[in-house]
Parts: sequence; structure tokens; C-alpha cells
Amino acid sequence: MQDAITTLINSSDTQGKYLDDGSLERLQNYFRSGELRAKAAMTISANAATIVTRTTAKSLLYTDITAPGGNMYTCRRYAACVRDMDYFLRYATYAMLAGDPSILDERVLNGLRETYNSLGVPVGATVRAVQAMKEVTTEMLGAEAGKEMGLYFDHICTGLS
Amino acid sequence: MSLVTELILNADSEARYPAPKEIRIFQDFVKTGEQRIRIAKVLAENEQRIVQNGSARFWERCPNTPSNSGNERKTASCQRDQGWYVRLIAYSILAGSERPLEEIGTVGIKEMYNNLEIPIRNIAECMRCLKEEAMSLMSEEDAAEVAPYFDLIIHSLS
Amino acid sequence: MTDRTNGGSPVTHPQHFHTVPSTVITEAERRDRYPKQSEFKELSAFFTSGLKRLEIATVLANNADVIVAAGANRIFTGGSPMAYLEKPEDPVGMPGSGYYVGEDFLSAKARQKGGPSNALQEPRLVEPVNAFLDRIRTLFSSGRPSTPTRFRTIDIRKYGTVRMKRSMRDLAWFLRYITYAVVAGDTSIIRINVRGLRGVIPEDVTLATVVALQDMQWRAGLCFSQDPAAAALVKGYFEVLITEYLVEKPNHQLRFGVSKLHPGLPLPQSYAQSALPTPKLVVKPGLSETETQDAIRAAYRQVFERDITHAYGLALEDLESKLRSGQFSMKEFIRHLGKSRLYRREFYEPFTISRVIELASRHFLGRGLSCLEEFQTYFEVISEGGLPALVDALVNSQEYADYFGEETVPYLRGLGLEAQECRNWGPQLDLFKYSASTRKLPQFITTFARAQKPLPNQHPYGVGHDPLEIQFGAIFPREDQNPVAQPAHFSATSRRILISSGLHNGHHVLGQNGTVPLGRVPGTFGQSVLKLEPSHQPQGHQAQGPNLNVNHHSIEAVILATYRQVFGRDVFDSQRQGIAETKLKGGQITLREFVRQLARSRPFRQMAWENLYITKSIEYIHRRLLGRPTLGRDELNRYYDLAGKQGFYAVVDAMVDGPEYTEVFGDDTVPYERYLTPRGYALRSPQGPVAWWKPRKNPDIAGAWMANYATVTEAKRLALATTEASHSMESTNNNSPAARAESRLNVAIASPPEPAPMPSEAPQAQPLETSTTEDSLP
Amino acid sequence: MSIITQSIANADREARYLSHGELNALRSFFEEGNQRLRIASILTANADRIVDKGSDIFWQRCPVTPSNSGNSTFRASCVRDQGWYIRLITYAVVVGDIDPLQDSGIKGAKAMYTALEIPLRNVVECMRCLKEAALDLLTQEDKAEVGAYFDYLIQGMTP
Repeated sequence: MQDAITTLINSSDTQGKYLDDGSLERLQNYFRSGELRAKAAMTISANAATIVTRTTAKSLLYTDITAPGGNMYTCRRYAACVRDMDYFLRYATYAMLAGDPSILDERVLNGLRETYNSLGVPVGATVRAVQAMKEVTTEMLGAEAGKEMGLYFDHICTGLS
Repeated sequence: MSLVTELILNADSEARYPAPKEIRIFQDFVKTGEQRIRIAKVLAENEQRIVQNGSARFWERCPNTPSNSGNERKTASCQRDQGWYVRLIAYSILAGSERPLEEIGTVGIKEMYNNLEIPIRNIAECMRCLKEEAMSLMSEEDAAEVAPYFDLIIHSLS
Repeated sequence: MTDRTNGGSPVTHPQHFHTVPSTVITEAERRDRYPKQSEFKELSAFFTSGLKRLEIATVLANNADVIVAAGANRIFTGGSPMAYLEKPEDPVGMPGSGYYVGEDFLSAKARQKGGPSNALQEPRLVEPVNAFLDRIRTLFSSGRPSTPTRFRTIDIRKYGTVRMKRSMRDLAWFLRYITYAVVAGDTSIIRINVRGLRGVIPEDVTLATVVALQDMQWRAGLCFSQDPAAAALVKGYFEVLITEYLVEKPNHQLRFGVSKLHPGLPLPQSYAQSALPTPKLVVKPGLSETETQDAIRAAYRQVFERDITHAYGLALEDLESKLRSGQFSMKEFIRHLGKSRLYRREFYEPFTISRVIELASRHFLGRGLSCLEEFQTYFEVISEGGLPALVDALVNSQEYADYFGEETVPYLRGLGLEAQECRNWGPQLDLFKYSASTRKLPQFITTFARAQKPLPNQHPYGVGHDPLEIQFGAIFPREDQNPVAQPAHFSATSRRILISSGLHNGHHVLGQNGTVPLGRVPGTFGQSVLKLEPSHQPQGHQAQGPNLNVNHHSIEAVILATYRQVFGRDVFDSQRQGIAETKLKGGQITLREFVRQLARSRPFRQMAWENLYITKSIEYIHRRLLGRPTLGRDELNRYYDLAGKQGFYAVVDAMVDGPEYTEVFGDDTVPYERYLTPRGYALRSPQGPVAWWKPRKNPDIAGAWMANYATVTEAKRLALATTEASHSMESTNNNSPAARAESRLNVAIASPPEPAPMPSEAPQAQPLETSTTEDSLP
Repeated sequence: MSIITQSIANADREARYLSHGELNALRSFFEEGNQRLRIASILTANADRIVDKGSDIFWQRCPVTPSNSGNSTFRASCVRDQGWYIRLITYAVVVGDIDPLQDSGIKGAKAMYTALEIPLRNVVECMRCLKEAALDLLTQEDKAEVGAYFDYLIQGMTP
């Protein structure tokens, strides 16, 4: 896994250079946004369950997917779906904290599409739910932090489709 | 591997959000961001000086060492290595973790110098000189941040 | 850039609930034995009571409305709750499709014709009057459960239509699941679906739901007033339902990461329950002989993947006796099995080291490898100390201690038992199959390695075995060796790499300004761009005399060329579209319209649509009409949509009317082949498909395109060298050697701009600046 | 997946009670249940005998095969596999469905035998011999029930 700092260090190291001004500036931005990231992470961590509940209510609960034949029908599947939403939220938070999406690639997106294919989970609905989660978190965190989280939710959506 | 990565991976292996304590560590880390960048800049800008003065000091203390034997190539590679360690330390300071230094620089360092038939004692001494030189350029507060990393190298050489 | 490992998506059948037979069989299979006498008796009892249980289920289904109404009327006031119960539409299964189990073509027909009289009585809406009567009737029956004091009825008007509908649906749903459970003879289906439901349904109606369920239970009991046994059975199931409903929503079962390399993985409890409980066999002092024997055989099955005593008449008697005497713990026993001569012979000598590690992690940890770093760790161990060191490392690991400890026999921690990681999904499922030990190729390491590779040279849908490039997106892999179930890991936005034929030096959508095209594509002998020119139009019929312009083509030639492009060959006379030709000659239609007519003609439809699967069809038509292969899923998906909703003609029209056609061919140019895939390019080379990865330096023989090929490889080599050497900014400078060589190519680019990995993909070239995406090189 | 699970899954997908057709199918499944159990017990009790006899016929018909080469490991594995398939057939008979056979017996089996360099033709022949040996023990009516599963197995193994 990489974060904003290690990405810069690694790319400088392969060239045997100190971090140049551009990289330092990016680092500075990252450090400056650190407080915001920390606060956002704390808010999300305290409200994770609420976010997930609101997201499901917003995107999934009253659609075909919870009707018989849908993939979220029955408690068991509902539980799995909520688990996955929780999972996306947690990893997006990690990525936001790190300022780098690589952990999403490594631990969530690798093989996820295949897994969903195997189990017959509809990808379209999942993407819609992730988008809904983006809106819900933005409401909760405010525009600035919401935008940052949005980046990582979008990354998940791209990876899924 | 930086401090941030480390605490995220820690949380992930237990499938939980970062704990408040970890967030506090993160906050402290980013708060010191300006300072870290400042130190890294000092090291970057003064690398030549640190290496040159460090070497001079080193040869004073250990005159009988390959890099002081008059063989230019040996002198150059010794100084290159010194510069290299200064750079790794700059990385480590930015990352807030000794992992970059360990991963790139200190694992296997002993074996390497043994293999090159360079006396380990001398290398350790050389690092001590670098440390002194580097710390002389900084405020006390900054120096306190840098010193542990030099000590780590020296320690892994002993 | 997103890198994604792809280990395939084997079809899985997660266990959803159990029935008596499935429990018995799974248990017997897991232990490699025939069903026991006691189990036969259990089954026999199940089958004997089967008819009775069917009868109960039928009665419940027939009285469904009354029962649900009893519950609903109790908790809702201010309206008719049953009016909110939506009935599923009568599903019209295709006759004989097996939609209804046990129904063949004839009986399906009979059912559809016979209508409701033949079918089981479907629950109907209860008439308000009847409901009222039922209420009156039941009010005076005895045994009606009393309501708890805190209970308040719910006003339908305040409650809202949407929630009302959901509540009614859920009440009906509870009863339906009871009938399922009755038929299955097992409560698992209730437990799995209802446990913790309280946490899902809003808190304020929890109590009400219980009250309703109790009333339903009581009302259902009334249906069996003549049959106390049946009533007791139904009551029992309802009790299970209510108890499970009230259980606190169980926490996810959590699998902690053993190190920072492993993510922690939560699994919903219901999944853990629906998988059959794995018997965790332990060996400890004081066990009976049969139990010890059972555990030993389980250990053999775990480590050797089969029961060696039974299979080969082999037994490691020395080790067994030490285990029995208590000299060895189970852990030590497992360790010594791993170090035995037999294990070495079966799982070390026949395999490559990589595969040995994968198999060993199944045998000793009960799971597949998690990630590349883990593989590397064990690879180092086995390289230094050989197999014994690997066995020690696995058995001594913290994970082994956590899961199996000293006494437990290791078991497979598969799907359903605990949450699985998705980065090794496919290989993990494969690894647990019986045939895993005959698969020689390492699977995990290859999957992890693929994550780093660029797009393969293949169609975005499917990994067809397609040596001739005619099975676009075919989903039929070769079956005879190492079958793989992997789709291409193209995401919706990635684009294929296409090579320009160089016929058109214009500034159309895909080309790069100022780039020199690759040159003549082999196999397009004598092809050139034909245009319908004004002189073709019969304006004024002025005799023009013989046309000496070599670039001028007679209208007949244009027509023939159009046929050749659209059909890919000269057509038979009977297939020519006379009317369209006449119109074209008469100037009534443009050439573009002519192309459309040809594409909409019967013969073309037959050739390119009717006999082909949809992906291949679209790919063909696209290549014929627009002169290039499709770029990726994004593009194909739009055509799928059209094809599915509007059919063949809409697809043709979309291509002919599209902006790309207008821009490139306009109204008067005969379409021509503008791009082709690297593989297609290779196929047409004089040396055959293998030639293009053998570097040759003899342009005299190879022809002009070979010289171009040399450029490509050179560009690629340089590009690789520069990317590897450094990430310095120079490499994106247009003056670098790589960039200069590269600029001689005209390559329409796919998104992940990574160097081609294998020599066989050389002509894909290194995309560098021509990348259409922004996430190019740093 | 037995007929019970399948019916329930189908009904659940459409949120309905079990249909008439399904109930009928289940009814006959339960009615025949004890017959199937009887067959399963016969196969269980005579498993070794069936395997012995099956192997004898097999080696008579295919003398040149790894298991008849004198190598005791090959021989043991061949006998083991036969016993294994008889057991899977017992499962299938009990459940009344090809599922146990399909999942553990046929999927990947071809690849496995090919990888082990055992000629598939011989495997198929061996299954035929097993079928004969097993059917010998059964009544006419039972033969039809069990024969179908053997045929399915043979079909799945045919190269």
C-alpha cells in the first residue's frame, strides 16, 4: 500500500534524488489538509453505521433489488450487502486518510468484479449505492472533505465497472 | 512505509476504523509537517556540505581507511554512500517512520560492507561524523528529530 | 491506474439453507464415508413424514390470507391492512423450462390452460366483510394470545403507504418461510433469514411485529384443530421464528488479518450459519478409539487431500502410535505428516516450488495464499530450508496457533465458513477442489503477477482461444489443458490498442496529428481509397471521352469496391442489390445511403447477424462499415443496448449515421479498413503469426512493413529503457529518442499505458504520448 | 441441490407458495424416498463386492491399463476411485439428484485423469463395468433408478 508520502518518496528514490519543489509542495498540501482528513475520518468512524443505513435507504431499500428475486431480498443477502457497503466506506476512509487510492486497488478492487460475477451480485446497483454513499458522506462532512471522499468512491465505481 | 500507512494497515488487519488514539497520532504527525519539510530541505540543500565536512572530520579521526588511501574511486564511492544515507534520512523524516531507511538502507548493510572489505567500525564512525555535521546545521528542536535516524544506522552497524 | 488481478469467476453454489438429506450427505461426504445406519433411519423418517408435511404446507398456503390478516388486523387500525398486501404476479414460466420444478411441457400447458382451478389456490385479497366475520369468529375462540401492556396499535394513515406495504409484505413473507421450513423439515431456512431481523426492521414496530406473529401462530393453529400433531409442528416453527426474530442482531464474524499484509474480513452471521458447521475434530487424552481414528483420518484428508489408509493401504503407523500414546499433539502430528516421505513424494517432488507453496498453504493453513508478499515470504523460506522449513514456518505460524492450536485438526476455511478475500478469489475456490493436486501450474502467483501486466491482446469480452481472430469475444476457452475461466480484465473505459492501416492520413478521431502511419497493411493488396466523384453523376449526360486520370474510377468499380468492403468479398449476382445500384447510378442516393442499403440487405443480415452471437456480429459489422475493430466495452455496450432494444437495423443505422462515419467517409467515400488489431496485423504478415516476434533485419525479404516493424520494436525497446531507467521528466520530452521513434507510429491507444510485457505483443508498441488518457507516464 | 431446495429456491424467487406441480413432484419424491434409501443401503452394504467384481470385469476387458500393470499403488488408487464413485452414486440416489455426482465426481475429473495420464477411455470402460456389477444386485425396478446415475457419470467422463 502507498500513501501520499510514500508515493513521492518512492518515485524520488528510484531517481536517487531529493524531493523536488513540486513534490515538497504536494507534501505540504497533504500535511496542511491533514487536520481536515483526521476530522473527516473521525466523523465517519463515529457515524459509519448511520451512513450505511442512510445509503441503503437512499439507493437500495425501496427498489427492485429488495423485492423478491432481487439480490438484496432476504435478511441474509441484506446483511451481506450492508457488510459490503461498510467495507467500501471503511476503505475509502483509509484511502482518504492516506491521500492515495492504492489501498483500494490492493484490498478491495482486486478480484472484486470476479467475486461479484461468481455470486451473481449486480454491479450496476452496487455502483449506484456507492454514488449514494458519496452524497450521504458529503452531506455529513461538508463540501471540502466530501469532495476528497468522493474521489475515492469514484475510484471504486471505476474499478467495478 | 510511512506512519500513515502503518496505522491504516494496523486498523485494517482488525477490520476497524482508525481508533481515536491513532487519529491523534496522525494529527500530531501532520501538525509537524512544516517542520519535517523544513528539515528535509535543510538536508537536501546542505548535502554536499554535510558530506564534505563529515568526511574531513572522519578522516581526521580515522586516517587509516580505504577512502583516505588516496584511491580516488574509493573516496568517491564512500562519499556517494554518505550522501545516500543523508537522503534516506530525509525521506524517513518526511514519512515519520524509520521504515524507508530500514527497507532501503540498513537491512544487510553490515553484510554489504563486510563483503566490500570496509571496516565496519570506520563506517560507524563516519556516520557519527555525518550526524554531528548535520546536527550542527539545525536548531536544537530539529536536530532532536534527525538524531534518532542517524543512531539507527549506527546501531545497525554495531 | 487501477491494476486488477483476475483469477476468474468460477461458478459458486453457496449453501443457502439445509434440508435433512443435504445435511446427511454433506456430512458423509466430508468424512468420506457412506451414510450410517442411524442416518438412513433419520432420512427414512423424513421421507415417511414427507406427505404429512406437504399436507400441512398446503393447508397453510390455502389459509395464508386468513392467517396474515389475523396478524395484521391485530396491530393495524384505521383501514384495511390487507389492501396493502401486493400479490406477486402469476409468473409465466416458459413451459418445460423447469421453471416449475417437476413440470414438463405438457403439464405446464395444462397449468396455463387450466387456470386457477388446477393450480394451488393462490391467496386472494380478503373481502372486508369476510375479514370482519373472521375477526368476530376468532375473537371468541380460546387461546388467543394476550397483548403486552406496552403495545399500541399502529394507525395506517399515519404509518404511510410505503411502510405499510413493506410491513404487509414481511408478514406474508414470514408465513411463506414457515411453509418452506415445513417442507424442508429443517428450521435452518427460518433461522438464517430471520435471525437479527429486528435490527433491519425499524425499531418502533418490533413489538408490533411480535404481536402480529403471535396472532398468526394462534390463527394458524386453528387451521389444524383436528390434528394436534400438525398444530404442534406449526406452533414449533412459529416459535423458532419469533425467538430468532427477537435475537439481537448478531455481529459480523470477524476474521482478523494475521499480519498487516492481511485485511481483516467480516462475515455476516447468517452466512456462517447457512454453511454446514464444520466438525472441528480434536485429539486429546481420553477420547474413544473411534473418535481418535476419525480425527486421524481427517488429518490425513487435510494434509494428503485423501484418506491414505483407505486409498493406498498406507498408514504412518509410527506417527499414529505416537499420537495415540500422547507423545505427539495433533499439531506435532501434522508437522510430521508434512515432513514425511509420503508428503514429499506427493506434493513436493512433482511440483514447481511455487505450486508447492500454494498447496502447502491449503494443507497446513486451510486457505490459499493471500497476496504476493506472503508468497514471497514463504518462497524465501522454502528456498533456504527446503520443504521441512516451509512446513515448520506454516505450522509454527501465529495463524495456525490461533485457528487450530495444539489439538484441532486443520480444516479448509472456505466459502461460507469465513469471509474470503477477493484478490485471490478464483484460485482460492479452485484450490479447494479435489482436482487441485493435479493442477501443476501455480495459480496464485500467476494471478498476482497478472495484476502488474497491461491489457492482453484480446477482445474486451472473453478470452477466447482465437488463433485466427475470428471468434471475437468468444467465451469458449480451450478445454483440453488447464482450463481457465477468466474474462478479460478490461474495465468499461479501457480501450484496445489498434494499429492504423495508414491509408488515411487525415486528422480523424483516432489518429494523432502529424504522426506518420505505419504504412501499408499486409494483405490489403492494391487497396486504395475510392470516392464517388461528381463526374459519376449523370448530370447532362455530356460525353466526357475516355477518362485518362488514373485516380479516377468508374462508377462500376466504386460499386464493386463497396460490395467488397461491406461483404468482404465479391458478391454473387443474385445477391446484388439492383435497385440500390440503379439509384446510386441515377444520383438519387449518396454512396453512404448505398452502403446503408447493402448493410440492411437480406444477404448481409444473413451473413453478419443471423448466425452469429451478438458480440461477434457487432464486431463484424463494425469492422465492415466503419473500417475498424471496436475499441472496448464502452463502445460495444452501446451497440448491445441498441441491438437488444431495437435490433439489427438500428445497429447498422447507428454506425452509418454516426459522427465517425460522417467525419471519415462522409457521403461519398467507400469505407475502407482504417485500423486493425495487433494480432490481425501479425496474422497478415508474410511470415505468419510467429514472425513478428522474431527480430529480423532483412527488409529486402520482409518487405516494407518489416522495416516499420523494426521501428516499432526499436521504439518499444527505447521506451522500455527510458521508463525503466528513470522517471525523469526527459522521457516525456518529445525530443527523446523514444519519443522520436514513437512519433513515427500512428497508434490508436488503449488506456493503460504500460509497456507491452511479452515479445508476442511487440506491435502494440509503447503508447507514450499517444495515450488518450491522462494517467500516462509520470 | 435436491428437489426440495430447488423448489423452495424457485418459489422464493417469485415470492409465492409452492405450486401444484412442485408439490406433486415433492410428493412423489417423498413417496419414493424409502425405495431410494433401500437402494442406497444395498449399494452401501455391497460396495466392496461391487468394486471387486467391477475391477475383475474391467481388467478382463482392458488388460492393458495402469491399474493392471502390477504396480500396487496404481491398483490401489484405481480401486479407491471406484469405491469413491460408488459412494457418490449412493449420495445421488439418496438426494434424488445428480448434484453430488456433478460437483464432486465429474467437474474437473477429465482434467484430473488426463493429468494423471490415465486413458479416459479406460476410465469410462471401468465405470461401465462398475455399473454392470452394481445393477446385478438390484431388481428390475431399482436398476432403472441407479442405472441413470451411472449413465450420467459415464456421459460426463466420455472423452
